[in-house]
Amino acid sequence: MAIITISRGSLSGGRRVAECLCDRLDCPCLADEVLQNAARKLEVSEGAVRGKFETAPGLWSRLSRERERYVLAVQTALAEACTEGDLVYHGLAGQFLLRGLPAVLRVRLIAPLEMRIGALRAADREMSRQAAEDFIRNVDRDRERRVRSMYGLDVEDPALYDLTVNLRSLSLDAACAAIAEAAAQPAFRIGETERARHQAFAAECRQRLEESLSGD
Amino acid sequence: MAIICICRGSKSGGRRLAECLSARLDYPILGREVLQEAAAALGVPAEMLERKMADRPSLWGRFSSMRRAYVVAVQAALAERAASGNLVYHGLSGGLLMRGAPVVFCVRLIAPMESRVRVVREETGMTAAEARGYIRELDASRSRWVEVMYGEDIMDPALYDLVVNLVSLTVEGGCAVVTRAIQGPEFSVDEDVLARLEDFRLACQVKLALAGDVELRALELDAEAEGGTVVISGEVPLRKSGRTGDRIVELARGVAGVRQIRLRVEWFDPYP
Amino acid sequence: MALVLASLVMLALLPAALGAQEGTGATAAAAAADPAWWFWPLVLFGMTFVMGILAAVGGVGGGVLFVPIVSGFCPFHLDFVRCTGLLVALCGALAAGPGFLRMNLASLRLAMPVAMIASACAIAGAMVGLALPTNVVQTLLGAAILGIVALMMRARKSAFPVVPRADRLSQILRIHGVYMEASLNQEVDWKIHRTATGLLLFIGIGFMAGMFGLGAGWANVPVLNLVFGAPLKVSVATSKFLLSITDTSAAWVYLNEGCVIPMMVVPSLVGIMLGSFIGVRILRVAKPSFVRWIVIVLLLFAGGKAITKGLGLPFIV
Amino acid sequence: MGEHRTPGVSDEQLLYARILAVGMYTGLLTLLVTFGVYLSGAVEPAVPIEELPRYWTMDVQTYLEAVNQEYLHRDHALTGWWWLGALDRGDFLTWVGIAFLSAVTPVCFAGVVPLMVRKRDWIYVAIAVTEVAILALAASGILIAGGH
Repeated sequence: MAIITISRGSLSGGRRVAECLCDRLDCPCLADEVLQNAARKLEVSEGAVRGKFETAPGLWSRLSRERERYVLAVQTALAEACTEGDLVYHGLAGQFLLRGLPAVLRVRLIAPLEMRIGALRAADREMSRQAAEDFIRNVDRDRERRVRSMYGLDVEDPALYDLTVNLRSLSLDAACAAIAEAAAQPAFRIGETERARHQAFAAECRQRLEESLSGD
Repeated sequence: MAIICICRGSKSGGRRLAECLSARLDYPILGREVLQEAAAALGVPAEMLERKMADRPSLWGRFSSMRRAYVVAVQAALAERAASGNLVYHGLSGGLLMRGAPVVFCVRLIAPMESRVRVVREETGMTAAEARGYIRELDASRSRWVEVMYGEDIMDPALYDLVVNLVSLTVEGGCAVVTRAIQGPEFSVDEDVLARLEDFRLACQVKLALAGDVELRALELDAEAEGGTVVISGEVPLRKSGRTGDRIVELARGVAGVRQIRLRVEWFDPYP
Repeated sequence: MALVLASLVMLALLPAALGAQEGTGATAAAAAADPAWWFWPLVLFGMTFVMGILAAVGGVGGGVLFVPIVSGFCPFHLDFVRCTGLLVALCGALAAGPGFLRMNLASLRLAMPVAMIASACAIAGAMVGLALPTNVVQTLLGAAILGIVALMMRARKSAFPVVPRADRLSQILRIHGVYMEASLNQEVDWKIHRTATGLLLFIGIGFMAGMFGLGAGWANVPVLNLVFGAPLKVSVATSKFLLSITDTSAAWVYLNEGCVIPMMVVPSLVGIMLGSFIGVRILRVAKPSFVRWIVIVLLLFAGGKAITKGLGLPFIV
Repeated sequence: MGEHRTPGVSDEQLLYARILAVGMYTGLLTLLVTFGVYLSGAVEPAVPIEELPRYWTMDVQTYLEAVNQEYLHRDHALTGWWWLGALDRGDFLTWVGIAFLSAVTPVCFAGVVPLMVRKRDWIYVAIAVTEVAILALAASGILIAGGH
């Protein structure tokens, strides 16, 4: 059992795989809740926090420390959630926020463009094929740029993840089963030492956030 | 049941993963031996074929037709072994060679540089820097190979069904994950899948027969089969003698299992 | 084997490359630096040899390559180059004709009405081409070449086009045929439609062939295949045969105008024939798709050169 | 050649192919032989070979004028069939081969007309005759373009 972070392109079926995993492993399934918690800490709206993550940083915010603080808030909220034990996080940037932490299974879900276009058009029947394709490409490009500017890394690089799962021929159920199997490996078991590390990490994040908040 | 193709950087533990999967699933295992089978089919020495499949292609190699003949031969040998529907293959570019076949599961294994360097040093006694250079060289020529032959980036995760990073997971862990992943109905082998695998095998055999012919070798003819009917496509010069088409059909007919042949080729005029 | 052929190609390319360089040098510099009389015919031989190889492997008529490249990079006047180009295309077509006709791949019945229109227009084209100022023809040639490249790049072909019903005109002319298709192990019957449209298109094709001295396979094949709906095999062979008729009529106009310099014609002819002889053998070792790209790049280059030369603008070489 | 006949090929097409093959080979041979004679210098050319580079850069009108003035000294520049009168010169001798190759097609068409007449294929007889007429018109030299 483990802490599982799922990173995905939009409409790659990540939410459904995450839900399947939570059912199977009987653990909490987090995404937006972490953002809400972070927003509460910062006393801003959830949309404002999400906005900081979902747009590529402008010149101003690159210079200011505002974005850093938002990231720190989300990191703290997530780290606190981790101290509770097993969980599946399929929100933003999990693999980066929990970098260096033990017993974290970092998963990336990818799906062929065609499949994602199909999913988008199934959700919005008005949308033309071309519009759907453009939308997905735009979102991907934004995310890629953002990750590059914030972390200096390529979001697609499989070296950032323990598992990269392609849904082109694997069904959601099979993907879910495979990920659960990986999570069951001894490397991801949360024992006493791991729990202590998680708690220390959460405490450290909290402290840095407080420093940052009082710094103004 | 599935055809599991393992693609890995050298010294990343691909062989151990293959052996683990083969033992756990009781599938036959195939590695470099496929090159020997391919070499035998072409009638060339195995070492030469091995070299051609591993070397970084030269400028001439890019448009030499012989290299393609080697690839087709390896593909045919692999397809032959895959026809039963279960196999663990841990040789060169399995996923790309088996592209278009059903129930193929491609795994890419990646490992941190440090652990690969350690393996090389243990095996050869090189210094750390030498080992690092050796691994870089091997990776570069493999990735170049895939780029030239298939126009794909070997690192692109979209080429694989699963990428396993051995930074936290062990080879045994990866083995368990793969075993679980192929339990679903999408990898079950039924009559229909067997028929498609047989078609794939047949198409590869036809391609091999065409690639072995001096006149046709360079034309890069492609073949697809369905229910024993083979469709051959490509660009073919329209010779005055009009014999090229006959030759293609004659060679394809000679392959056991071919029921019918359709030429869907683009003729072009080779005269000035 | 592969290496030998590669070096052979390189050797043949060498004089062409040298020639291209010295050509501009010679025209730009004073006439005092003129090379010996045999220099340019030899360069021509080398260039056409390579063109013959490219034509054979890439399936692009030698005429299409010859005129823009030679007129762009050699000192010969466009009048002589066009005539030589026509004769090169003509000889290639004459040489392939008997085989295609005997195999019943080229259809005389299909070719004759088309040829009548195309050859009449080729005469007109040749006359207009000779009457127009050279720089205008050169610019138009460049534009035509770029157009041909566009056509080649988006060419879509149909092995066995569906012709639901032969049209009236083709029925009156009884244009239909049969040939042996090995893959089907049966005889393929074919008929055509949209005859009038196709014939109209050949007015333009014939005119351009005559005007620029290009072979017209690049236009013949798509019209025969996609408009008439003749099978690709028949289209390719009939197109070649058609060239022998269209180019004959245009060639006579150039001949009567005195545009023939044997020292250009014969080295080109021999070069291209030897080249295609080697090319057919190279087809055994090199991929056509690769050569197709070389040809497209060459044509783009030559087309750009022709336009800039016609307009008197600077160009890379 | 005739041992194997492709199905569906018409008599006139076969005849055309036969005339074409003979004409083409003869034409090519003539061209090569006459060119060999020209190169060997056995027959004095009108324009000395060494002087050629001066001429091939000119447009055709200027070239013909220059050649006429400097070497041939005729009343008119050499256009149309007048080259026949200069066959004693090596370079113009080569024109024979070129003209031969250009004459193969009309001969082929003329050759198949009788077969078509026998078949009463009047439309194609008309087309073939027109084609011969078009080619003859082109060859006649009546159509000569205006000056540049």
